[in-house]
Amino acid sequence: MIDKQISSPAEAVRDVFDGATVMVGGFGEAGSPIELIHALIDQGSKDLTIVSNNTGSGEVGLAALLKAGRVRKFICSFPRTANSTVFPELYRAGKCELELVPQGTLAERIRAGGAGIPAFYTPSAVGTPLAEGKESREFDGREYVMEHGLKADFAFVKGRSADTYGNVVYNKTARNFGPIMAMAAKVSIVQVESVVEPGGIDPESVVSPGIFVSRVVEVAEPAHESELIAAGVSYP
Amino acid sequence: MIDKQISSPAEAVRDVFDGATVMVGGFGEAGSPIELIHALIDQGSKDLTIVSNNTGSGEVGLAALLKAGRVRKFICSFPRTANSTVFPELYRAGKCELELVPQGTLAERIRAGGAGIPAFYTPSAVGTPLAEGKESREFDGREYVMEHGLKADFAFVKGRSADTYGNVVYNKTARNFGPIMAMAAKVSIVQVESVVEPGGIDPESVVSPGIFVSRVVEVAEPAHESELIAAGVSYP
Amino acid sequence: MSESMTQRVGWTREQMAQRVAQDIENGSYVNLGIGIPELVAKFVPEGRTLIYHTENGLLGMGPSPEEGEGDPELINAGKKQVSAIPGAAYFHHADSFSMIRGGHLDLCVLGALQVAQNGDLANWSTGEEGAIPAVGGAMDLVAGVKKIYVITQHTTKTGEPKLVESCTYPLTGLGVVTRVYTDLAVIDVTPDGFRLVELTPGADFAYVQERTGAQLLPLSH
Amino acid sequence: MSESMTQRVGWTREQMAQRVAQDIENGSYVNLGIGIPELVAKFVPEGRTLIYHTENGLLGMGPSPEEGEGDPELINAGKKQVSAIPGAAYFHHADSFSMIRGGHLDLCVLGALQVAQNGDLANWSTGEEGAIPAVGGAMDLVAGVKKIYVITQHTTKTGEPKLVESCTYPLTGLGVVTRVYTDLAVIDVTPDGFRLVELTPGADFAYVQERTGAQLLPLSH
Repeated sequence: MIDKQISSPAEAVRDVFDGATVMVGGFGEAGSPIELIHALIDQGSKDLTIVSNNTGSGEVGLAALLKAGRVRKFICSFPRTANSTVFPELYRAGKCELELVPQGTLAERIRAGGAGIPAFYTPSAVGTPLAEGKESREFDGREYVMEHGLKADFAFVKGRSADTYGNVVYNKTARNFGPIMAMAAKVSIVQVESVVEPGGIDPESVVSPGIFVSRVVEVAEPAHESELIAAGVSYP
Repeated sequence: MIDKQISSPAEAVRDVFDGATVMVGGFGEAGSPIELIHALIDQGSKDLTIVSNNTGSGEVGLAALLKAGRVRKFICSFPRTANSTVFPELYRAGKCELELVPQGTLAERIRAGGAGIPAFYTPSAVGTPLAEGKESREFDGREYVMEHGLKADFAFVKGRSADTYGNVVYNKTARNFGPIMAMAAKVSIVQVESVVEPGGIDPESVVSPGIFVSRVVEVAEPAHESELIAAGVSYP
Repeated sequence: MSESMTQRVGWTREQMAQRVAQDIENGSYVNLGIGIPELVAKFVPEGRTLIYHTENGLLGMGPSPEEGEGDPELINAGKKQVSAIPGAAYFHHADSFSMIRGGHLDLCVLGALQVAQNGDLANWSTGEEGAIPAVGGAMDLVAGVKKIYVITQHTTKTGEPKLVESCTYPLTGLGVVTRVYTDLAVIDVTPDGFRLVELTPGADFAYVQERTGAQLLPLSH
Repeated sequence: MSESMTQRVGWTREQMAQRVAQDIENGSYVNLGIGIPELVAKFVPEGRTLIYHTENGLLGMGPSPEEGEGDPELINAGKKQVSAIPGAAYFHHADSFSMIRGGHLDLCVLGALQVAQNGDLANWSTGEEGAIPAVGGAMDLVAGVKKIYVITQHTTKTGEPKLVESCTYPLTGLGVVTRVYTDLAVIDVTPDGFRLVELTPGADFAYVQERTGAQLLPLSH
């Protein structure tokens, strides 16, 4: 008997510890696991390293976690967006460290972390400030930089549906970083709109096979960042 | 107007040239694009380098291509199977070169080739004869060997269905090397049981997005290696 | 700019986009950057089909949805709601950047802060003190896509040239740009430097050279 | 072997497999090698669910299909037709070996030619002149899976020990095996070498030591 379903977001994020590295899926609001992030705010752990493509908007989701002073370091490709003021303020005040990584390198580092690849070479960022201090090497006459795989203690991911074995499917461009973050974390927590029995998802269409997923939690009607912001919500 | 459908296997493999590197999908008979391989036998190009997990069985498919004396070198993880006599004979006679690669390293090298990664480090084969002569390096106290991305001029792949934009879905464990070989080749040729219009495949379930696929060709009732062998077929 | 108050010289943003669109072959896989590049999709000539890639996981991006028809989880790299065409495919970020890095995309059209005569591009940071650095997918796109076109105003709002001898802003990539479309001209990056390909209405060679921060080679026939 | 003609000493292949099955926790993700390891699936204790991975692209492998029910495109790593359980997933080879190399599988049970007292495994080649070398996924499995168990006859058909001080055959991996299940005993690979964990009916310590090519440490309590 295998059942990875957890009763609530609070229960699902219960064991996140101070100093943990947490990968958080999403590209802008698409795929942002807001309910898991809010549960983490309630849960209280601090000194977190967050790996996520953006730093959140308004004062909900990732921006609210930042505002609550719980993030020591952010690993990210694009830490500013239209409605983002929380991260810029913390960053300028020296209260949150930033590791800026090109988006494709970030994705590949996460995938490598999950795939047992400690390092790889990429042409991205060669000759730019983001390659400074990094080892570089020529292959076939072209220069590449060496990048390291990235792993995490936890991943927070938003899917569309999952079965109790942890197989997950996603919704449109909300898929983005979810499948690779689920691979790269020791404990992968996926919130979905519905949890079904094994057999309820076509094995040909599974995007994240259950082996990459530790816990699934049902959030039947997940909030969208833009709607919360439009409604003036500031979490908590 | 985009239409990647080609009228026949013969037409699809028309431009394979002498000395080309051809990746051929399949794990055993599952996913082996027999009709494309047979078309290549008819087509006549020689001195080929073939990248495929196995070397074929009986005297059909890859084994028939080998028997026809058209393969200079085979890059492979498991070049012997129950019914395989063609490759062993050629190999012992010094008539076909072999590069033996652990299966997971083979898969990752192909994926790297397709993903623009010139080299990566893997723990597989460390301390074994298959790591001899390869550069090795320690990360976090563990030893890894460096492996190079692998590319090809052509890939022959067997799918279940494709649309005219080249989006492909597969059948069960016949998926195996198909999607990554399609990524790694300049010209990727996919035989499928049915070609449909764009929109005929759920965009959430596409396994090989069309950008990785150059040509699709309909083979409505593909042969299975084991059935051909049972029927005593020897191609051509 | 003063020109626009008297008699307009050169192209509007739409005309720039339209000119780019003419140079894109049928069947190309194209990634369009945020801003003016997005306009290119509106001007693709009749009879050509392009497949648009957006790095956040969609091949076969279609136009913006009608008001109220959008899905907040179907967006482009600029985080605007879009649609998906029949024949589209969704995929995760590592696969998306495999398409980019692996050289599978035919063309990327990007905006620029500066383009150097050797093809260096600066388009992600002015290096300003206190600015929040943010790079997104630009460095991966310029390193991986087969052809990089830039579409940009010829000069900054304050009249500084954007086509320069060498970039002063932090680089996005080295020697990556092959062609630049501005409001004043179409210019190729060649081994010999910038070469004029096409002038816009009202702009002659001297006019464009004057607004260019590096030597401009004349039209070659 | 002579023993079997008089009174049977030790376990049958089925008993070996059954003994391995007892050590596998509920919910484990398991890859079973070709041969004796495949038998393990038949003996999983009531109440435990294991998920079987086959490296050719299936998680949730089920038993062999009924005669005539199989699909030549639904096979295991041994190229035999299998089935897929409800809750299965198919994936491509790079993803499959990401599961393996990335440490996502809990256990792999493999056969062996030789196991050394430091955990080195040789199971892919006897290094014989003229043999066709073939490795498959073994090197990836031993390098990546969390725990490697070996299930093997204690000696070769000619009575040579398979548990040895150091392997003479080409290696599959260094220091990878944690436990060995043979027809005569269960033996752990410890920092101090082979340590006896359990004896089989009719086999005492001396009997097993005699058939082992390295020092065997006694049961510790």
